[in-house]
Amino acid sequence: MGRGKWFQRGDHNDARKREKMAENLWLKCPRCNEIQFAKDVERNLRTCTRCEYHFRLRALDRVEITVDEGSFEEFDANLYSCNPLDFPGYADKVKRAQEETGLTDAVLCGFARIENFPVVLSVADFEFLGGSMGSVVGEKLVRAMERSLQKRLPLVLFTANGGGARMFEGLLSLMQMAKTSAALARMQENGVPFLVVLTDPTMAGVYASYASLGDVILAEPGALIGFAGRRVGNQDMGMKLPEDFQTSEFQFRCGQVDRIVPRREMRNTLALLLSFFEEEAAANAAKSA
Amino acid sequence: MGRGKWFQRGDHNDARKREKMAENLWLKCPRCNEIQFAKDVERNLRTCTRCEYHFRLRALDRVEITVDEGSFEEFDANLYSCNPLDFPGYADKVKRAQEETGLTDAVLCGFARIENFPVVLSVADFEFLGGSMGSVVGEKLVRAMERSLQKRLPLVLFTANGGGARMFEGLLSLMQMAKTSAALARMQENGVPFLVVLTDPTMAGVYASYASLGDVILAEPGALIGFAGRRVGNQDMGMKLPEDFQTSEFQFRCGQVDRIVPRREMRNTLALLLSFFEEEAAANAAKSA
Amino acid sequence: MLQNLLEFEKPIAELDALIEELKRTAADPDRLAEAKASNIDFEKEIAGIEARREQVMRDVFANLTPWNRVQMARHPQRPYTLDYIRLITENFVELHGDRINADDPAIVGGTARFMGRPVMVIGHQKGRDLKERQMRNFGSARPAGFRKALRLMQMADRFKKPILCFVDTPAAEANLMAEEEGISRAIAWNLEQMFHLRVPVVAAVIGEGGSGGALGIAVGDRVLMLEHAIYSVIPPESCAAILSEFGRDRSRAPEAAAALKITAQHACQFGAADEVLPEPPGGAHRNPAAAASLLQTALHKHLSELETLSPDQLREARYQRYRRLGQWLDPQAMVENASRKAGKTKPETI
Amino acid sequence: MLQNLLEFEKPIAELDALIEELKRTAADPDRLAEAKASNIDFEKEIAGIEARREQVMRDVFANLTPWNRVQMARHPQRPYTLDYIRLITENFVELHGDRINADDPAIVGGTARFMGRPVMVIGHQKGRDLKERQMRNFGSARPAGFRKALRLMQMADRFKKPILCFVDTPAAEANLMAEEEGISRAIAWNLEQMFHLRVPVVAAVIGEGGSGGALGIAVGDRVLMLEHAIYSVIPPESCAAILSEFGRDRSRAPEAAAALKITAQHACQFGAADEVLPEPPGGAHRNPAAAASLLQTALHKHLSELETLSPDQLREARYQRYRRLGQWLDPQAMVENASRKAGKTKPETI
Ligand SMILES: [Zn+2]
Ligand SMILES: [Zn+2]
Repeated sequence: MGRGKWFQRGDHNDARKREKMAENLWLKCPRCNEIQFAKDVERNLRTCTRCEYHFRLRALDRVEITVDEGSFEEFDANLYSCNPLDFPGYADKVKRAQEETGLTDAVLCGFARIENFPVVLSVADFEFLGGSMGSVVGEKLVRAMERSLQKRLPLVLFTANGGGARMFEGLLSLMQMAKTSAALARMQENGVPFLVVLTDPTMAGVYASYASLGDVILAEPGALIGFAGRRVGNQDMGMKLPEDFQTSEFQFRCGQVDRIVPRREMRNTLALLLSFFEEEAAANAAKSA
Repeated sequence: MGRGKWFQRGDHNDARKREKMAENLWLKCPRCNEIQFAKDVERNLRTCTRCEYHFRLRALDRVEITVDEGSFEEFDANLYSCNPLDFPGYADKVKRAQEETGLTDAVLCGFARIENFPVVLSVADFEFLGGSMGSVVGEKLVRAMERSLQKRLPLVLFTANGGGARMFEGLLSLMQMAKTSAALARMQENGVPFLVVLTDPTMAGVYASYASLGDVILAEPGALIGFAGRRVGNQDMGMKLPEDFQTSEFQFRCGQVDRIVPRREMRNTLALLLSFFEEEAAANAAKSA
Repeated sequence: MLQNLLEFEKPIAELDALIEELKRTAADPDRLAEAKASNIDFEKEIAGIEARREQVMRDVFANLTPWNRVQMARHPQRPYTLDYIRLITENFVELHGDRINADDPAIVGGTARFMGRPVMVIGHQKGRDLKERQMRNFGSARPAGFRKALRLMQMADRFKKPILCFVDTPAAEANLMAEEEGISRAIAWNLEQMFHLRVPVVAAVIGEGGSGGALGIAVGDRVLMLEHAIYSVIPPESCAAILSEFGRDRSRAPEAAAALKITAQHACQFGAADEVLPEPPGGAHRNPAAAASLLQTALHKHLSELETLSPDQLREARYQRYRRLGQWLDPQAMVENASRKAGKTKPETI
Repeated sequence: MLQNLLEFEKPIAELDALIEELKRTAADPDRLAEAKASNIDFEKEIAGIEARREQVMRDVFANLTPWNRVQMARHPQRPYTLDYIRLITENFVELHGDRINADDPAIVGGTARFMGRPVMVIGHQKGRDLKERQMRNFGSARPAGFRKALRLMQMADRFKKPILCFVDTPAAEANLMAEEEGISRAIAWNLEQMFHLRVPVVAAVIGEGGSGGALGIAVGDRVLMLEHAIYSVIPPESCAAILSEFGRDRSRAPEAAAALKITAQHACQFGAADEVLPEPPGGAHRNPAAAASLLQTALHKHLSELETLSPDQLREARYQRYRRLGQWLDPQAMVENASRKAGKTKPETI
């Protein structure tokens, strides 16, 4: 899993390597070392056919395995980063990420249905600059939240934001933490549900804002979830850390996660939860739609 | 201090012994062992002249050192316990406590002023059945809370409820925890301040209800404060306990207490806090009164 | 066959064993023929013993002492919260964690459907075997448990879903760690916050209603008690150990249990509970499905009543429900009442 | 004399030393007579050096690099939260504890009077000497600190008192214990809950505005920055250590500081802050009383403005203040805007 190395991977455009691997027929599980057909792994929702290790999912693949077929209608696809700090190298990084992922930025938002429950869906893609949150991600999330609020539809959000706040946009990225929290405060006040699924990895500014604010917080097994990576911050990480430090299981143990849900059960779990949150209005809307 | 022995003392009508001691000219400090004139201790607000050990205070003495002279107007003095469970020995205990303390039950409530701030004041007396909360205490506290709410006056409450809920009244005592919390919920909702001073001892059902619900919680130094006495409950207390277990200092360390305030500073500290909570209305009322 | 029988259940168990033996015999064609030859009518025999069993059961349960009630409430085979949730709700998704620093397995909770409506269910959970019992700390909740419960209640409140609480705990945890994590404040905070809830809350004491640990999730608009559940300010053992009346002797807990008046019937008399739900003959553990069914019916009835009230009405009624608890004498009020004579006579005590 | 001088402060300090020396000499009658005999005019000499000192100071502070700003913000002699509280409020009563399990000395708070009004004051607190620094964890708050801060804010909210926050932290604590106690959730929860507050909140970054640890108590209706305070998404050292642009080398933090645009002026440009408060010449630490005075004036001005708003207006404005933060391109909106021509031109980015 390379715990604690996620940032480096994102930074090095591991995506490129990944794509090369994807062309490959074979895949080696980093946990159990089983070498297996890449196609079999794909068919298994990108989990190891032997040990159920959860490989990362690209945003569109996540959408596909989560929502009712053909129900996803993306919105706000056309927002672009603009390098507000003139940060060295940032423009190039964005351009390369766009080319390599086919995405405009790190998050997709849209309307969708899950087991016929209408929702607003937001899915991040780690391959786009570690799924980190800059102005575009923040704005897209807030627009999604505002649509949730306006239509009183639950927001279902998959994190996968490795780097947390996107440091290339400096303070503007930090402010997205407050901005998204503001929109969530409105949802909370108006009783519109927010379901979070923490996926590998979820760190720092993202985990310390909207990702921790779900009414319900689910997590995929074995995901890296935490506040500060070992090289970020100046804390002394020399102390003895538990085996499972900064994993889904650790966060569950510490009371931060409602359930750890294997990928193959995620859709069903979400549907059960959505049946709790369903409002008469929404239910009727669903029937008449 | 006899930590953990408070209940036994209360149960044994330590009050009688205490009164005998009070007749005595000399007093020995249980902490520093200094033998001193009882009068000197009285003059020192019943704290040791050498080490500032805080002796327990009778309710009326507490009122006297806390409020502006002559400002205390007691209300609801005439409620009496009625042994609703026919609990063996309870009626006698109450009668004896009434004779020995001159009180009708374990708590005094009334209007008062502290440094000219009008308040509702509630003071418990440990000598009355360990200051424990039965129906009368619960009812008197709730009436005090309702008066606070109605007049928008801060409620200042000194605990000294050794035994927590008064077991001789069984479930009715337990229900006083909910009843007082209900009244406090109304005060909270309406922004009427509740200041608690934890005094020796504050335990169990009292600490697990209103005593923990102060907007501000002060504590006298060295008071016994905790959930379960060592002989109450079936927990294993065999483990190594910290030196200061279940003291004011322990509870402060654990984030449960805002400040530890020596007796001689209490009045001033309360006044400073009351100046924060003062409302225009109350301020005007104070001026015109 | 039931395990872990209480002493007073044994006569019943012996008859149960006899009936079973006879039925097994009757099912064997050879033995049946034999019996017929000897003119023995199995059916009649069995019916006779079953009638006797009914009688014994009635006698036993008509004469339970308060201490027997304690034993029943703590019966190791008694259905627990998760049993009831499984039997009377659908779509249960257990939710975990207090969002502070822990998940406490001594309290469980989650979203579910109950008789067609979404509800939040919360309850103490004891363990069935030794390992689970330890894991669940015997149903004694730590601060994290009370915080989780409140988090879930407030979530239900936000989304306007009613709350069902199942109460079954010997007491709140009281060790050093519980104290360090603010057990008193955690309970107190729940008590206060539950009065803010704008949705119906129905609590059912299904086993042990142990003091503040029970009350911490049991501030309900209605509080129901299963027939053999108890509700007490202090465990009878501790009461006996403390009071000179009982020689400060834990083993005199049965006397303390009687003095404390901890039965469901008493809880109703004191106004702490609203209804006693009769259990299946011999107790809930002899027929969990029937117990669940009657609990379901009662919960549905009370919820349905409460659902007709507005949030403000609910909260006002909840306040008044607790406001009037307690019994005392007020001589002055009595005098005033007497002198008013024709006036409305409002008793000071309930 | 000031201790712990920064490199670029040394020329000023040398002139300060010279001035002091000359003044001391001038105060000695013998030396003064001597000087007069040699026709040396001490007053003129001192005035000349003081003028030079002013010039050097102006030059130095006009040319501070971003890294120098970081150094200024972290200056060990800079006034801290409790200094400002002492200097600009009355009746301060520090309140402690998160009512969960700890009191975090890295965040202080309490009730006070500010310019005649009751306020809740809250701030990060660094330590002055080594012992206090350790006790206060260098101003890096743990979860209990954020929880205490929120508890006090919600208390202020309940009693309709405004809130003043002083921000001065390198970052939130990030060790194992912080993680176990839910540091991320603690910060996130504060961010969300601060948007519910119905009272004015003014935050002043007085030193280091370190990332989420700063923001966790800094969701204000107004955010002020002292001239030499900084506000950054990540410590420059960490940024340098992570990015290949800086060779993954912590020692290249000055370059990262420049790239991150962490100064007070930038914070205003980005809309994250509303006003830069010029510090006394040479920085707040050279004249804490003057720094406190200007902070007091600014806080009072902003509070007074906010006090004219209703709770709903406040919350709406607070929402909008954060809602518009961020910069991006929206080609579609640009096209639509262009085609609308005469329509109201509302830029998508601020
Ligand atoms: Zn594997
Ligand atoms: Zn002494």
